[in-house]
Amino acid sequence: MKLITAIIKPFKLEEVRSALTDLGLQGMTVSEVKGYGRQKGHTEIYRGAEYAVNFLPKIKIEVAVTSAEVDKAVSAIATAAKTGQIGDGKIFVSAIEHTLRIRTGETDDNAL
Amino acid sequence: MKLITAIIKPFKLEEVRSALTDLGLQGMTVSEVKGYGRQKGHTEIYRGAEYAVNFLPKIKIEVAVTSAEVDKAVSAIATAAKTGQIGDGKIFVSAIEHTLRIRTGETDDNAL
Amino acid sequence: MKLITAIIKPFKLEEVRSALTDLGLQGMTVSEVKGYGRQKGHTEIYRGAEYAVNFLPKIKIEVAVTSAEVDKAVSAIATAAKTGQIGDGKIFVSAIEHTLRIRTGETDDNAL
Amino acid sequence: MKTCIRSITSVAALAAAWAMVSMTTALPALAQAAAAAPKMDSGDMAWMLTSTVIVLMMTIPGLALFYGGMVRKKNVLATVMQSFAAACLLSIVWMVVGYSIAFGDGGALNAYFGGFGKMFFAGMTKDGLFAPLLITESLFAVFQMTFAIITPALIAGAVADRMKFSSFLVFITLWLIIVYAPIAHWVWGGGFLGADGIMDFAGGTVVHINSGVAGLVAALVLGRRKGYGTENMAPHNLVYTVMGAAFLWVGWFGFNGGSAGGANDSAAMAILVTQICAAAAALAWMFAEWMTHGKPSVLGIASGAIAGLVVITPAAGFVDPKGALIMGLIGGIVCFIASTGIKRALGYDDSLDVFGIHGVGGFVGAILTGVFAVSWIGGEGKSGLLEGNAAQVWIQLYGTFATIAYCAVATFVILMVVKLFMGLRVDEQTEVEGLDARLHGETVH
Amino acid sequence: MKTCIRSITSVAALAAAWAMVSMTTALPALAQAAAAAPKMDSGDMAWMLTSTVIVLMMTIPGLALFYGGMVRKKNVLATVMQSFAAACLLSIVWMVVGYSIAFGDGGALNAYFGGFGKMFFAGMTKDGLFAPLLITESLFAVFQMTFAIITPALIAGAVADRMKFSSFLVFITLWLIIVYAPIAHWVWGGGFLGADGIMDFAGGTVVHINSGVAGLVAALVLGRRKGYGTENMAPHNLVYTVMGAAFLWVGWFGFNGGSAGGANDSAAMAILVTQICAAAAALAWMFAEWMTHGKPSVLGIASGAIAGLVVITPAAGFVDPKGALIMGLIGGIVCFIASTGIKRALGYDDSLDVFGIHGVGGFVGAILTGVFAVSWIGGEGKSGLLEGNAAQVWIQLYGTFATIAYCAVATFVILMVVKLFMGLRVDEQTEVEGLDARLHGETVH
Amino acid sequence: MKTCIRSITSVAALAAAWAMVSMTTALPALAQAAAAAPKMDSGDMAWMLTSTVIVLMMTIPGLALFYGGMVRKKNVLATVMQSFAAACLLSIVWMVVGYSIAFGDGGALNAYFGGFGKMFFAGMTKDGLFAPLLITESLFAVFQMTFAIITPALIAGAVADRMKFSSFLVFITLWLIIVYAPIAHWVWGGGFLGADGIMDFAGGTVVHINSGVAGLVAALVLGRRKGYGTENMAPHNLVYTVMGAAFLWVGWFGFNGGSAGGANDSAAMAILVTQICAAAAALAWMFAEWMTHGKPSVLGIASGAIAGLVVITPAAGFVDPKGALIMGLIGGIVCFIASTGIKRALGYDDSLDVFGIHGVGGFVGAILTGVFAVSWIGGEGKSGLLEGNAAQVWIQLYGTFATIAYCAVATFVILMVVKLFMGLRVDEQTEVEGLDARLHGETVH
Ligand SMILES: Nc1ncnc2c1ncn2[C@@H]1O[C@H](COP(=O)(O)OP(=O)(O)O)[C@@H](O)[C@H]1O
Ligand SMILES: Nc1ncnc2c1ncn2[C@@H]1O[C@H](COP(=O)(O)OP(=O)(O)O)[C@@H](O)[C@H]1O
Ligand SMILES: Nc1ncnc2c1ncn2[C@@H]1O[C@H](COP(=O)(O)OP(=O)(O)O)[C@@H](O)[C@H]1O
Repeated sequence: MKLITAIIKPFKLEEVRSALTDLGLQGMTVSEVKGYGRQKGHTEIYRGAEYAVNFLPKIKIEVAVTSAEVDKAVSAIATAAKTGQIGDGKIFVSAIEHTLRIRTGETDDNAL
Repeated sequence: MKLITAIIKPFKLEEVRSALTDLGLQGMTVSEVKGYGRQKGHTEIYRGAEYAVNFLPKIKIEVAVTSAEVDKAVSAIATAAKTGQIGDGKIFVSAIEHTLRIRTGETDDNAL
Repeated sequence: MKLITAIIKPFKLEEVRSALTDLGLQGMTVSEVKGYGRQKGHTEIYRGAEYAVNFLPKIKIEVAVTSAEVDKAVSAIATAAKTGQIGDGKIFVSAIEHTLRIRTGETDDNAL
Repeated sequence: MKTCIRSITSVAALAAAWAMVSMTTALPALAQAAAAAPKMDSGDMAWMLTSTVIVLMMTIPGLALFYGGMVRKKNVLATVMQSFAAACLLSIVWMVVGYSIAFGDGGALNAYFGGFGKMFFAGMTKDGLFAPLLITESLFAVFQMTFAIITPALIAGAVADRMKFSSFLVFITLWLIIVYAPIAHWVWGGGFLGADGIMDFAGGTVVHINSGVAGLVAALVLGRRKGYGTENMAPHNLVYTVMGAAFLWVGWFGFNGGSAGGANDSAAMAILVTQICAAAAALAWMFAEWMTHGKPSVLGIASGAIAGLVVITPAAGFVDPKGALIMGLIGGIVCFIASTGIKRALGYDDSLDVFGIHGVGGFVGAILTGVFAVSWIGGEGKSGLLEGNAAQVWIQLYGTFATIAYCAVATFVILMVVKLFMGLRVDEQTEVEGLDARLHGETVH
Repeated sequence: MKTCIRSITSVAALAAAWAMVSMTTALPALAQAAAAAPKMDSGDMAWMLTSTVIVLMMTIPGLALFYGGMVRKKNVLATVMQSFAAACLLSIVWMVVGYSIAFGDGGALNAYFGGFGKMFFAGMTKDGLFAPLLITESLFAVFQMTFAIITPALIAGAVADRMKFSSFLVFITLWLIIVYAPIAHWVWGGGFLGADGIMDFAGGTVVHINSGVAGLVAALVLGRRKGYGTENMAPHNLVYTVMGAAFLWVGWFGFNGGSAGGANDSAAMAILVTQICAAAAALAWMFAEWMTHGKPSVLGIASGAIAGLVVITPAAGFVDPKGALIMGLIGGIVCFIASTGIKRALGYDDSLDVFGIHGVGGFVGAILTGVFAVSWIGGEGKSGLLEGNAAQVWIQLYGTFATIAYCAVATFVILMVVKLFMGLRVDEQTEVEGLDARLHGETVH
Repeated sequence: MKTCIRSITSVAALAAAWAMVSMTTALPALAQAAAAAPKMDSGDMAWMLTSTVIVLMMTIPGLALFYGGMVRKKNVLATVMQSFAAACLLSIVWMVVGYSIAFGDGGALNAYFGGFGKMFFAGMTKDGLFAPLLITESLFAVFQMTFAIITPALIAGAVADRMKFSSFLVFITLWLIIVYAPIAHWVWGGGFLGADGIMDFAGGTVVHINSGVAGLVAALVLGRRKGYGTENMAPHNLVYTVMGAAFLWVGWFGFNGGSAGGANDSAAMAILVTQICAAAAALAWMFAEWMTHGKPSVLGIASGAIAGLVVITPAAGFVDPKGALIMGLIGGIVCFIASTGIKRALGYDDSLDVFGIHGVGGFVGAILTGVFAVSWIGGEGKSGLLEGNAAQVWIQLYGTFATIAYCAVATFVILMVVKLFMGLRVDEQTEVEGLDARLHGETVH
């Protein structure tokens, strides 16, 4: 099994979610993060003192999938999340050794 | 060393924490996430416009443990987090290659 | 490629970021988390009811780097984040099998 | 002068009497005072000072919070900024020219327009009264200023999340001068609608129909928000909205009660019927929603309360508590339908329902005033349909349509001119990222 | 009539005099006015209009925020909704029947009950005064309406996080009719407690003991919150709570000051002692907590201020500033102990301490009024223990116990009836997930 | 007595007249009343009761929110706590001794100090008037109490994020007694500055210069916040700040309007010019920022409004609307420059710009009062430079410098004494982790 971690632009979440649902992937976990990268942040001014807001709001999606599904899932995310403009984000794939569904005790591929 | 990542229902956090403490595990990192899965969300209504809230609040727990402790820890979490109802969440185990405790510079198993 | 996950004290974020930038690392993802460990939390009292706040605010930094850069990056973070006092946090390194830059479609080392 | 006197005797609401210099019968208590040289009444002054305070509180923080809580988090500061900036800018515009147009003497054109004679409060003395009221002109001018602030500020709700701040400032300035001030003159300042006998105690037409129609026009001209209907645009913090509704509500006692012009029995009855109508409409909306959508929402009950306050505004000095109760129930349900079903059916994006609540509620209130007015409250001749005076309904209809027509056309023209010179809408990037960061350089952390 | 007059001469607080038709000695200033046909006083009208505004502000947004800030985030909207809906619903209930029971003439049963003669404000004229006050009956009725709103709304704090919204609405409706209105009649409306000489200037028994006892009963009937004592139920945003406390505080000037019935010396002294007592109690609570728990908390000082305001409520027209200072110090410490130690020891879950603050504070205030009342403030015969009138303490005790007994029994019966027909408590799932999403379909984002 | 009378005839502002026992010419209306035994005026009472309510609202919740929204999230509760605790503590200090020093009769030392004769409100009767005003002394004392609360509370903004709570309490207690009360006496209580003819209607020197200078001294003594200039210290929630600014604004109508001492033409004109000046300054700041930094910020416009309110404070009873407009424009720009460029250039860390807004604004207002005062507003002899009375500017300068000098020295000494006994600043750990958790044991969740 693999864990796909995607950092995307916040307003792309709905599109990515439905792209994954279309593939039959039923689960994912989402968190609000801040990203730092090539895309530059904006400046906030308070009574003349300027603060650079370097970190931009991003969404992190974590999806655990079977090894067979990885490629499809990655390209579905990549397509849905793409705007072609700087700051679109990254996808990382890493290995999961073991998975468990808490409710049922099912493990590994069955637990996804 | 292994990293255990558990997605659980928010109100189970205390129970999971004490189950891990009982095993002698001293550390963990917790974040608020939103989960999408078999469990369905609710609907919010604003002046007649309905919005489906697909993502439900969940808690993500990350615990790094030695390879020897993995099984005990996973089953402790699973037991504590279980309600038997849909949406209980998942546990993922993956490998950590290297660990460092910032304060002391200790590494690997000593750093946990 | 490796994923470096560092849990640090919140007010160290700026220092860690500039240490990484100095190494030429252009990207990272940051989230607000709560940590539980040796460092003890404080107690909040509300009309006589005491609640132990066991979880302390921490920052989680995730940086994907090439295998060659890992050691430099880890020690840069460790140096920047260190106060020498309890609660400084941890660094975990794990493997990434595959990386993709959504905007361009570049993969692996080129995508970092 | 003739027009003036005709206007008084026919309108005979204190509200409509404000602009008059002398009077003979309609208001016995005041008439008495007027027999001798009228003297300032410290009790009336006290209540009108207080009313001024709380009507200003309706806009800041009331409206700022009411609207601010309903937008998405990325636009909350831009939204509260609109109310706050309106309060600042329109105070000055009112001083410069608005007051003059509304309450000045327009000479030959007085039926339509108060002229420029009172620009910069020209002619105001320190202790001169605003006859026949027993309060000073300075107090009358600042009390009315708070009305001139909230009316244009209300429009912001219709264009939330997408209008340029600079264009908004220019728009409300022109709108106050070209739309609000003349219509205030028509109804309260000695103009033709007052003369024709329209009953509008505290601004059903002048304030609510006016801002509601302008909001609708603006929403149509600007177009829908990006993502409208697909993206989640749920209010980010309804606690703010409830707070805002509360300040609007308590401030409305100054709005309606202060429109009696003093601390008299008319003011007291006005706040009693205001309370009843607001409460009834809030419950009506809540139960209507509960039955149709299964849950009573916080936003619903708050919206209903505001709807009720709008409905009672023209009627506050003319109806009794039972009339107010019925008006509230009707108004709550009608505004609920307008702001939910009808809006969705028609597909326009009046973001925070300025039209559905203020436009529709103002219209319902204006007509029902013509139905429920009773002479033991409003004074002799102030009867509605239920007391057999069917003509009043027609006068109310005629007055509201005059307002709607003029307001719609003028608002449209103003918007087009602003669009031509500076554009109305923020760029897409700003809309996506949020107005707070991009227009004002600030965010809520 | 006889009862009425006896009540006045013995009570001689304006508060207690409200229901009276005429009077002879106790209140020189008013008596004078009453000699001729009494005329409306615009200054009194102005202050009572203002008081009405700010007492309403105590509930919305005051109480809504005070309570809303103390619950967990998942229940904040449901909590503010309770206050807002109470304001709407109880306004109508007051109009329909509450006012009549409280301030009507109950004929043979007048000692206990005001009858149904004033339902829907029957008999109210536009300019009729509420003698011996110099304000109109319409104003008196809406001022008292704001009291009838906040009292039941206060109970919500005891059952926060777990009561069904529908059941809450039914409960407060019945409670207003069956508990609040009769007790208001007993004390202020010509009933037996007023006649027996109880001193309750602005509602120590009627409002605070009453809501506090009802809260305790309700908390016991509903049972503890799931997770009480084990889960973290820390207030999610005490900024709201401080705001709420502030609006309660400033609004209380209308509550106590308005209970003087006009803009007179009694009103002025009432707000002075109100300020002193609130401040003293806040400091007392803060320092008590600082010494016992090591830190002065925001929740503590805010709670102490409210406790002080409760304590001074019955006394505001009877004690002098020094008395108020001592009452505040005592009240702050007693309520601190009641809301922390005692509550924990007894184990009931009065979520937001309605009993510990309003019940206990109201009781302390009622008794201490009998101790610290001085005749140079309250008028001849209005003396307390310190001026040698020990009997007053007994009258106060007797009055409070009558209130406690009736309130506790009636509240219990009402709750049981509601429970039978529709249940009182939300299901477990709702309690865990939060009332906002499940009851109202909304959350704070 | 002689000093007193001299003070009246030369100052002749009601504000300055408050402390006087009788008077002859300067105030015709009041003089008339004084001819017979003056009687309480219910309208004046009503307005002063209301003013008291809304001036208290300026501190809680106004100032609490204004400051609370500007700090980082970890310090928000500690910040609102400072305002709330100040309201509690200073009420008591005012009763014990502050009022006596400010408005008592200091005998031989009366030019500088009111003595201890009125401690604990000694000598106050229930219905005794505070001649020549037509309100009771109890009302005057509680109205002034609200001024004595907000002035020290303002200082908290300069030391936000780093002062110990215990030291803050001790500091403001001493400061009220040693700095505020005497200076209030100098200007309003029969002291030498009033006698010398300074015009300070509602507290330009007494309140704003005073708190602003004290804030600067305190900021310098405490030193900068850890991380100042490097860490992000952006305001965490400007919605709170806008709300706070709104309550400060509406409450200011009581501050300036109430300083007329009654519901008279002077009060009405005062709130009109207050509104104009606040609005003008807000716009001036906003446009200045827009032009220099490219974006109009929410914090900017709110700050500008407060600056305008400060500027008009000394002038409110002396200038006309046009003067107010110009004063606002000047004040807004000067305070903008002071709070941005100058502060940064000098490098002190006055966290929330108490000096830049209240100190500088108060100074600008005091001087411009001497320029723009016109006798048709303030009464005979109350002329400024533009009416040819250049001397007034010198009197204003002299008065402000006397205040600045005394305030700076006395504040410094008090701080040093407090530092010696208990320290002023929290430890580093507390500053890093946040004051909320470490000082008060609570956080916003
Ligand atoms: N090396 C990295 N490790 C972790 N996250 C990264 C890394 N590089 C970029 N990111 C994340 O991806 C987001 C987008 O990256 P950025 O360089 O701004 O644009 P692009 O994806 O178009 O190259 C960043 O905001 C950050 O959250
Ligand atoms: N494939 C997945 N990858 C990542 N997270 C998942 C995945 N499937 C489920 N989750 C997480 O687990 C939570 C619970 O899953 P769900 O399918 O609702 O119920 P259950 O755990 O009972 O099967 C989800 O809300 C989501 O956060
Ligand atoms: N085993 C672990 N797994 C995951 N996170 C951990 C673990 N141990 C510690 N942490 C994280 O590191 C933080 C610091 O750890 P702590 O034990 O308090 O101090 P130190 O790093 O000085 O040993 C914790 O708050 C927690 O977020």
